Amino acid sequence: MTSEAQRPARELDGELLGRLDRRRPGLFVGSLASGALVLVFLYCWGYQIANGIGVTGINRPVFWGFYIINFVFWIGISHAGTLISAILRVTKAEWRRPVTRSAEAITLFALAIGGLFPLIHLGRVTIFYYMIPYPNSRMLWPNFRSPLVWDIAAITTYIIGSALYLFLPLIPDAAVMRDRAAAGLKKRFYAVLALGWRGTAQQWHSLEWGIRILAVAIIPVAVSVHTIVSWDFAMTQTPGWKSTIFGPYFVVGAIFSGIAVLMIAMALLRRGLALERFLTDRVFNNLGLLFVTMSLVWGYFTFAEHLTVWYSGDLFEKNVHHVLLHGDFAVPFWTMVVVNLVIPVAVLSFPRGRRPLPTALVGCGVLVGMWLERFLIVVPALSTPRLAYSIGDYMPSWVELGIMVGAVGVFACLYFTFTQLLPIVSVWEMREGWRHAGSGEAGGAESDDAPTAVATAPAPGGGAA
Amino acid sequence: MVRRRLYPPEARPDCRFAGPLAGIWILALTLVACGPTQNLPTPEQPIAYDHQVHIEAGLECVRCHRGAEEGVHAGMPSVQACAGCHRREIPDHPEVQKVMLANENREPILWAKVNVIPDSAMVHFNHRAHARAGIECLTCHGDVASMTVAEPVRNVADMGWCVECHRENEASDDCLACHR
Amino acid sequence: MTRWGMAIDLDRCTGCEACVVACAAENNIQTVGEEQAREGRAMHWLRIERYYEGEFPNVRTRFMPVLCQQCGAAPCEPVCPVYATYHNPEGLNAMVYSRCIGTRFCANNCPYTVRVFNWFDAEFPAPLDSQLNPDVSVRPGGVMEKCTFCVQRIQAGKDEAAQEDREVMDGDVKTACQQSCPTKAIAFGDLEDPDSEVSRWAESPRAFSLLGDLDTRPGVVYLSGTEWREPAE
Amino acid sequence: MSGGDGKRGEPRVTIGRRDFFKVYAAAGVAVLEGCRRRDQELIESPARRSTALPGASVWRRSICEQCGAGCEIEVRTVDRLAKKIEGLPSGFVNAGGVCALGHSALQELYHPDRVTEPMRRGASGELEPIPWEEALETVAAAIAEAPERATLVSGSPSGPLLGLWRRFAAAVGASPPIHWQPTDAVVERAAARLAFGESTRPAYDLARADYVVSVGVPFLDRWRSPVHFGAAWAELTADRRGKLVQVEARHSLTAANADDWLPVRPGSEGFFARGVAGLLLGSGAVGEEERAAYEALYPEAPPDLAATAERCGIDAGRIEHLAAELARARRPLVMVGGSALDGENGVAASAAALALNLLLGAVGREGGVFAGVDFGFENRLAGEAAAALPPAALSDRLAGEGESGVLVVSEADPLHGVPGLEAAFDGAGTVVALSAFFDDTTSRADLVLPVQTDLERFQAVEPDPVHGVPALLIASPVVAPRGEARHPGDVALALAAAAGSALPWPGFQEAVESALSDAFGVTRAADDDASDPAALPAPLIAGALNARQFVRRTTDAGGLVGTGEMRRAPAALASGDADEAPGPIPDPASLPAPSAPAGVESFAMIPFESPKLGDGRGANRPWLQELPDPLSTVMWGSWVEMASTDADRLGIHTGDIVRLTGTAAEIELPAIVLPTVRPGSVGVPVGGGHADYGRYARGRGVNVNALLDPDRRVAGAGAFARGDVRVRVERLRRPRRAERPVIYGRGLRQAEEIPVGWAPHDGGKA
Repeated sequence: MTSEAQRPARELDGELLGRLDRRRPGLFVGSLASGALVLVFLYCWGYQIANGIGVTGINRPVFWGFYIINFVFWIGISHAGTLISAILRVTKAEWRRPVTRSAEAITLFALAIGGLFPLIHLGRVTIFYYMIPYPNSRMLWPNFRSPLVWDIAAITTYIIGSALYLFLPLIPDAAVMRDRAAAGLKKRFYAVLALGWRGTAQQWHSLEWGIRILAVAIIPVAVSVHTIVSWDFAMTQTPGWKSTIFGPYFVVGAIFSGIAVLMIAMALLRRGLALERFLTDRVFNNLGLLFVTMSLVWGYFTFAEHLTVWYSGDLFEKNVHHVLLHGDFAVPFWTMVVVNLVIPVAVLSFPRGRRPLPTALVGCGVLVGMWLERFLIVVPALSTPRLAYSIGDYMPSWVELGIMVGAVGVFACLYFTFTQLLPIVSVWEMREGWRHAGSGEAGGAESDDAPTAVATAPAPGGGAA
Repeated sequence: MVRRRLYPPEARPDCRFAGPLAGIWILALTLVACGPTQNLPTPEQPIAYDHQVHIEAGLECVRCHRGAEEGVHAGMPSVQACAGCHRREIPDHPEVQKVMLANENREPILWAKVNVIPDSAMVHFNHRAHARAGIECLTCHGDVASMTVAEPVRNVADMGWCVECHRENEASDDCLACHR
Repeated sequence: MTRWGMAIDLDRCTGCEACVVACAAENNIQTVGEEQAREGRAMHWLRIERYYEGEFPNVRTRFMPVLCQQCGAAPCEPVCPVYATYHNPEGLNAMVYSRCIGTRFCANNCPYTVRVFNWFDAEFPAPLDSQLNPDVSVRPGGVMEKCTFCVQRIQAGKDEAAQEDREVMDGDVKTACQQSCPTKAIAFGDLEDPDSEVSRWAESPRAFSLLGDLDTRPGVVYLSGTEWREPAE
Repeated sequence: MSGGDGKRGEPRVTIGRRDFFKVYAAAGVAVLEGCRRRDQELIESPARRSTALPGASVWRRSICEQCGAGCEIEVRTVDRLAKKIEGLPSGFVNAGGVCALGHSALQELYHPDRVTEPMRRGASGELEPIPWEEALETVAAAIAEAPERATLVSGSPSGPLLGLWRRFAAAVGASPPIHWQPTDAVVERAAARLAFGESTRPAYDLARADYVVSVGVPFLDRWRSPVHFGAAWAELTADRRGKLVQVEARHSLTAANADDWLPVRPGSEGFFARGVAGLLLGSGAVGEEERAAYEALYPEAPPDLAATAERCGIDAGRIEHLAAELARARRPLVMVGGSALDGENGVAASAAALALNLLLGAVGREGGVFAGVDFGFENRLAGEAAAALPPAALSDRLAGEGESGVLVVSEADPLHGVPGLEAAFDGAGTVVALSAFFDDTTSRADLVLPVQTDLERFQAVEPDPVHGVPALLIASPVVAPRGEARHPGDVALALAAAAGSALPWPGFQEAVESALSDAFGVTRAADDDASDPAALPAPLIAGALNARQFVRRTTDAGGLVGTGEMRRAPAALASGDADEAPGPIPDPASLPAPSAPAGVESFAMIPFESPKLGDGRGANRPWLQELPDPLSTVMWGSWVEMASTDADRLGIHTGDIVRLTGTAAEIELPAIVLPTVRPGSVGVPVGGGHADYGRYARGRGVNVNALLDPDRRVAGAGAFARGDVRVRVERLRRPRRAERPVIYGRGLRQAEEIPVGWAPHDGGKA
């Protein structure tokens, strides 16, 4: 350990980057597979645009289907990164170091895809821009009272925020890559990203301030985003939707699914990049505890929601409630309860259950469960309108399924590309971490050892000069 | 001071892309400026009809476009009507010949619309309502009297223009007034 | 100011559905065909809901024509992101096809499920298209639509009145459904005008609003001598 | 309309052009805006002058000939195209109303699969277009070859047209034409002859009665005029003034709207009527002469209550109650028609029901039953020619010396109505079809002559006298005919000419005009005796000058209509002379019960006309196909209605495919389980399952008529018996996705729920 603490920074960088560069067959296969799925995605969407939205399974009265479900689902996923890593940064959790970058990447890409679904969902996507407030020859604004317009605002903000939040900590690493890359297009690319980073004290100073400000600022944004998404439903008068609990309920659900993704990502990173020293069992243990807590909170909200409905005795609410609990949707409903509440509690309550593999598996289950939750929010409420005459049902078409699966591919594709181009683990933060580990101080005030970092890491640029 | 600390002299951010970006931006803005109202095409007509000549001959617009004041559509004169006059007036003129021929074969003449509101706009324009309000033909159609072949002078599909005019004249600016 | 409204006397309605066809004929409503209809995508702007009470042989049958209620406080309006549906000065719950981008949010938020959606472009194989009403746009795919209270007739009525330089009178505007009803179970007119037929019907002790407790303040009034009970559990 | 009012969200939030450059956010988007597509549209200079302004609506009077009711309509035309049909507020039958079928005449007119040119079946067996002259020559030759073996069928509801065909038949020496009309129309006349001694369809003054017992009459579904009777029903039940009791095996739309529904066993309607008569006679509420008049018809004693209840399968108490209310009512009325008449004992059954009116003194009384006086114009065109034959005569003739005889079918589809005739058709020689569509018969024909639809033709219609007021309606064409389609009347005259026995008129219109002028002559001569049935009722023609002016005036005025005062009781009863008075009527009870297929549990099948498709004529219109049936809410296709109890026993759920096996054939169709079906019976709509009839009807649904045996007749009225069919019902399978019934009200499992919130109406003020 101590020996490592003395090794020059560049070696550490080299070692880590080396691990990142190592071409893994799995990665290659993954890229191929995801690429194929991207094609599926594009084909299905193109087919839908060419033939009309009718190629989906939605109908009257179920006007919203898989697209909206996936929209909510992906936005939920996006909370894996920015929000959590922000919390971790603010709380200066040491083990965040290897995780943050990938988490933030997940956020950005999940958001991009989530934000795409409402467009896919449109009947006339060719004029989607009517929703954007811009001066036009029709002299019309969009309707700012519509939750959908709020969505646009919120998600755009969140995307920009997350992009910055991903980008800032990336600058020093981009610089490192720039310096390692041979002259040419690649170097120029990294050069642009690095924004002329030289690693001076001032730069470190402002970088960290930037990160810190963003970290604090992004948390309310993240919370607001999913609240507003929930308002797409809660602001209506549709039985099963209009509910004051939806805001917090959605945020909790989002964080819940976010952690699930994080769990999986961490388990993979730990194996893939042999980061046992950072992602220790203790980390998993803590995160597992957080996970099971969220599971319980989610369970509490679910219970509260259905109890109030059942207790109210409101006729139409109870119709929806009925099809959920013992009607056509009983199976998915109880499945959701099992994978979201029963299993996590059962597994994560025991220390042995909070080890990487089980937590990751539970995470997968929770992802399914949370998808089901969104399904159970959207479809039953719509298929049970007030006038019993119009009761309907819903079966997705192959186009919807294709786009849903394809979206996963698009995500994977983006993610793989990212890992190919840039270090998926924040090199400089790792280096910092090593230093802390070496000097035995667990996560001391970073403003103090930023200079040290700079001192012991002579700007490579200088070496080149 | 702050600036210097952020960007020490040896470290300048690359601004190589600023130029092109600015260029695209300006281009975009100019395009916006000359939005949809510019360069309206003058369509090919099957017969080289000359408005100016007919007006100078003392014909009123409504003589041929009967619906312009009373009807919803201005409409086009029947081939029969054209032939009616031209049996006396320059019947041998090559263009007139086309009309006479169409009249003999009892087939309609298909003109190309000059002032087009695309179907996609789903606008139901009502001529007589505007005539009632005392809107001159030339407000929308330009001074056809001085045109040989009728050509568009305004983009009648420019909603903003309609709305402004409606506002100035305190006509209804309810969407349903036109869109149905 | 005008507030267009309709009154429907359920005691006179036989459920013959002449109004439904009249509506389709007047408003260029596309017929979607067997497959689409099976998907639940039939596009009637006006439907006759049929309900049974009791068991054989003492079954009571109820018919209720349900169309856009032209709510005074319409849930569909605030949720549209582009103002494709909004409340017009004459109390109509307007639907602007050319503005609609097809989020279908309005339809979700309609308690009466009366909004229908063009899942595909309309097809009128020639020469069926000769019948299309020139005063009504043929809606493209991806656009929401619903009963308009025959707004084209309202506009025509106002245009006619203006041409004759007079006010629109009660009875000038008749909706297609009202016109064709064999039993004259539908009245249409200005609810603000106390003397109009529809206002007089609306004063009836039999008058009620569909799902009235939602306070959507419908512009459609139903008249029924017998109470429509809340659904059994 | 000022900016602030965002309350109900008028899009007032707008921006002026000035701000245009201030904001640059959406430059790229606005560029899209810039290159908006400009479609190159065309505008036409019409070839001919027209008085109407371009795009202006022109309303034209016309008559709806979709059924025989004679609704007067106005057709909105724009630039010479028909756009919309609306009822004429002054229409004497419809008073402004139009039914679903009537509206859809437009889709018949503009149907993409119309026949627009004459066609002949070539060597290839395919129909190939030929010129009119050739077609006419061929037909004329075929007829002239063996006129006595030629068979004519006319399905047109228009009296004058039928008259012309009769004249034509006489002229060419063929046997009288067969009038292809609904079974109950034929049976009603026969029954009226038995009960009232005059074979006119009874006319009912529903609106002014106060207690109406309708024995099987589906007058709100279709029947004679749903529009007229709908309005009358509304008047009857307005403010709970009168009461309607529906005595019908099936829960029809009429039963659904009735105040009381007595689901008697199918085929027992006549017995029911006798039973009620018994109760009335026993109640002592019946006057002496009524009693006498009735017993002249039914010497033997009516069945007692128990027997009636047993045979009709309903609670005796309800029958008693009904009789009591009848006796108490001030203006009771008994109507009969529809399914009650379709059985083999139909005539006897409906006679028994009609006779009840004698007992109640409802004949010729306001709010009672009248003789359906018709205008007698059919006979004016027919001249001396013999009367038309009833439908059943068709199968007799075909079965008889059918070989090589030419068969001319005008505006009728016998093969859809009675598929059993298929074989007989093969026996017949050349089959000539005058039709606007390739319906089942036409597609089987060797020669097809395209005819004009209602709106394209000169119309002269003697409407079904639904309220006993004589009328002749005349209208000129609304739009130009499509393709080479011709008026069937003109075709008849052209055929006659081609066959060398020309009739005195060049065309149908001329025929009508000259016949009218004769009519005036006649009535001027014999103004005094109005009893002459052939004579025009004098008041109708007061002030008419000459035929041409008359036609011009009436075509503008929509026709020529009598007044309510012209209603009259059946002549025989009015004159009251004994020898005119009808003799004893066979008691419905004495007729044999319907036969059942051996050895299986069998159901009584009730074929009914659904309000939308009628007898099948409506099946080719997308509007009607996509119209949900008011009760089962099924669109696009046929179904079989089953009682919940039966369905449970047979394990059948709504949507399951079931097989109905009759004596003649079997059909498969989806089941709809309803709480309103009489256990032991099933209802199936007619009008589906066309072999052809345009893209919207072809192979859509099932033709239930296939189960009917062409040899079964309604006794005493040459009509095919449709009722009293016994079938076996068995469940086949859960439906595949593609064969699931298209049910509109998909919440029907919650059918009993009526989720309607109550709230005092606030006048919808926003």
